[in-house]
Amino acid sequence: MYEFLSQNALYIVLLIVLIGWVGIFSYLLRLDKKMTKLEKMFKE
Amino acid sequence: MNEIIFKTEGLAKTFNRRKIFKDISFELKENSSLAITGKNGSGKSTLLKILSGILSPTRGSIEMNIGGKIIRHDSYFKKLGLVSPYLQLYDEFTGQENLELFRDIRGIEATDNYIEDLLKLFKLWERRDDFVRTYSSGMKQRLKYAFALLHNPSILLLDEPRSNLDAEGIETVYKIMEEQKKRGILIVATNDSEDIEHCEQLIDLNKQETSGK
Amino acid sequence: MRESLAATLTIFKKDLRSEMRTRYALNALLMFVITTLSIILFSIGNENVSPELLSGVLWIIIFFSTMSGLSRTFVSEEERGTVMTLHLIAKPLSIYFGKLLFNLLLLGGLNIFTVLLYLLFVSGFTVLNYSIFVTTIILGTLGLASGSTIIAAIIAKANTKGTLYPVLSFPILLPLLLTVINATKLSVSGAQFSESFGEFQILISYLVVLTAISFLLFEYIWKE
Amino acid sequence: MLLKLLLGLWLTLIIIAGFSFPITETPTNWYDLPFVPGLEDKARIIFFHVPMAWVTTLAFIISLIYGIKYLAKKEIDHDLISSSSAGLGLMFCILATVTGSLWAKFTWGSFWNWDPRETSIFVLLLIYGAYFALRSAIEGEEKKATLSAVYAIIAGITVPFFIFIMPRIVEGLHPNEAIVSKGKISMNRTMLVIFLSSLSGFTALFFWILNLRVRTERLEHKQSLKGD
Repeated sequence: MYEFLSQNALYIVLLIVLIGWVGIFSYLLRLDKKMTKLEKMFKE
Repeated sequence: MNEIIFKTEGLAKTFNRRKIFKDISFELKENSSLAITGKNGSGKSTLLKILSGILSPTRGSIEMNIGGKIIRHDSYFKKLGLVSPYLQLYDEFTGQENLELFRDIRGIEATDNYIEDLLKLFKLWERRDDFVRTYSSGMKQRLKYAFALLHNPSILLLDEPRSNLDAEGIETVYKIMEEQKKRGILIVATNDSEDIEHCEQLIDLNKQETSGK
Repeated sequence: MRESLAATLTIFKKDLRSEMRTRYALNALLMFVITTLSIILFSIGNENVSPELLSGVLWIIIFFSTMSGLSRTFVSEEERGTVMTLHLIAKPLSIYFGKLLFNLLLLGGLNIFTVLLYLLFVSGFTVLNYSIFVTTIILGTLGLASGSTIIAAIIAKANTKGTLYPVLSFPILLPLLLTVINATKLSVSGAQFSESFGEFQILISYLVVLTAISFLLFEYIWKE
Repeated sequence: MLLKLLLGLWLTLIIIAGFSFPITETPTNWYDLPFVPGLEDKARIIFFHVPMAWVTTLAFIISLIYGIKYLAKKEIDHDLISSSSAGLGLMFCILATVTGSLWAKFTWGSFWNWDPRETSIFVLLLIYGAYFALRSAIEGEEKKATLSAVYAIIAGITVPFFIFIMPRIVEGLHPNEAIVSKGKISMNRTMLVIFLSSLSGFTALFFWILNLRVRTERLEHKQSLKGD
């Protein structure tokens, strides 16, 4: 197990970064949608 | 005689996203006077500061025209005098030194005689060599009048003209107000009915605000 | 133009007279320099410190004494409420240059005092090329006064004046400080005058650029 | 919306490519990245760290431009954009500093070496820090906007001086200059493409987040006007 992890360290880092990025991205996307909704509410 | 015109158009000031006042427009010609009234916090002092060029308005414009020449904003101070509770003179100088200092910085030619006259008019002649920090609040207020009149301003702005003055002082102030109307323009921010009677036009900042909405 | 110049000089004289009377800045500043210098002397003790390192220390003293005293010109007007009075008697331009002149005199005097004490008491600090050293002190004083005066004008309008002053000034004065320290190092290592031309060019252009931009922006600060 | 999804995909691909494309001594395949002696896998940081530093600079410039606009027009909206951009810039500045510092630990042996790049990002960090310290110390929105804009301009004007100053003192301060210049990365085509894509991706990401921030600020501004 340890051997596998240390040999593929790069891919593990890649995985972690990817998960982080997907998280940030979906958060931004949701925020964007919410903002659009709020702006519409405000106009009325 | 040089004609004096002082007018504003749509003056507005917001502070911290809060409107203090808006749409202040008036036009004053020579020999006219204006009273500005309003509750505490309605922006009387702020408006006077804007008119005298100390603060810049959020919106709107001011125009000062003397003898057909438009005065640049950074030269307003040469043409106008202001008395305000917020004004402070230099504590570490004497009354006379203060006036001489202002004369020198302004670069005007008020003679020593004129300064003497002013000090006598405001009953400060005896105390002229004392530091301003030893003055009472009434004396400071009178010194401010001497400061405002030092350069014979075309426009005189008074904020709460009676504050800290005794009956005799108020008498002098009314005399000055009358004289100013003969010489140029007088603008007074006050809630005192007697003060208002000395002015021809009136702006009520509270009504302004309600009528604006 | 001539009028503004006269007003500038009168404001300068007024500040000078006021300082002579109240001694708000001067006494405290002189004591500040003496205190800092003695701390440095204590910590050096009998150690052999290289003159290069000591050139940096000299400017640390100068920087912090600047930071403790030069904001007073604007802050005191703001605190006493005399700002409005100044507004009513002079153009922003005259006020800025009057204050700059006063700060320049104050800092100049202070730096002469500091440098003399430093040369006298810090034994490891020996200047080999005085022409570089003196030019550096002069240009450094000019630049420091220019940079710290405009920041003082900003700081006077803020709520926490004391601590904010060095925080705001440091990034702006950093190019100057790095250059004067470098030039001072050259003067103690016995370089030729021509070797420090680069430093002087930077110092002069810094001074010109900073004074010009302050001159352009001061009105915005002054009128809020 | 589509554009935003595309941006998401774009950066995902860059992350995958940046991490997983093999580094070989003699790049032959289209996906091979060049080998840099002394850096190896650590060279991959260029795809992420440099764009962050770029965005930091970009944010400062935008903040500066809108600060000047505010001074000219006194439009509070310009200050909203200016301060939002500065806020984002500070965030990216911290990210760039931390990633760079970690990388320096593994490449140069210590977290901080006062190399010219490190010094310039440090100065930007100081300016951003001072900018927000100033903003929080001023009451009154207009005053805050004016003074912080003035400060940003003065600070911005002194930054270019470092270009002339750093080469003069770098010898004394920086012992690792040799490694930096030896480690100068000669990019091949693949690397360059990924690098430039990342740069553009990060720039787009910055503008998106900036847009979101400005919109929230505007809403808040409107709300406070209504509440009056």
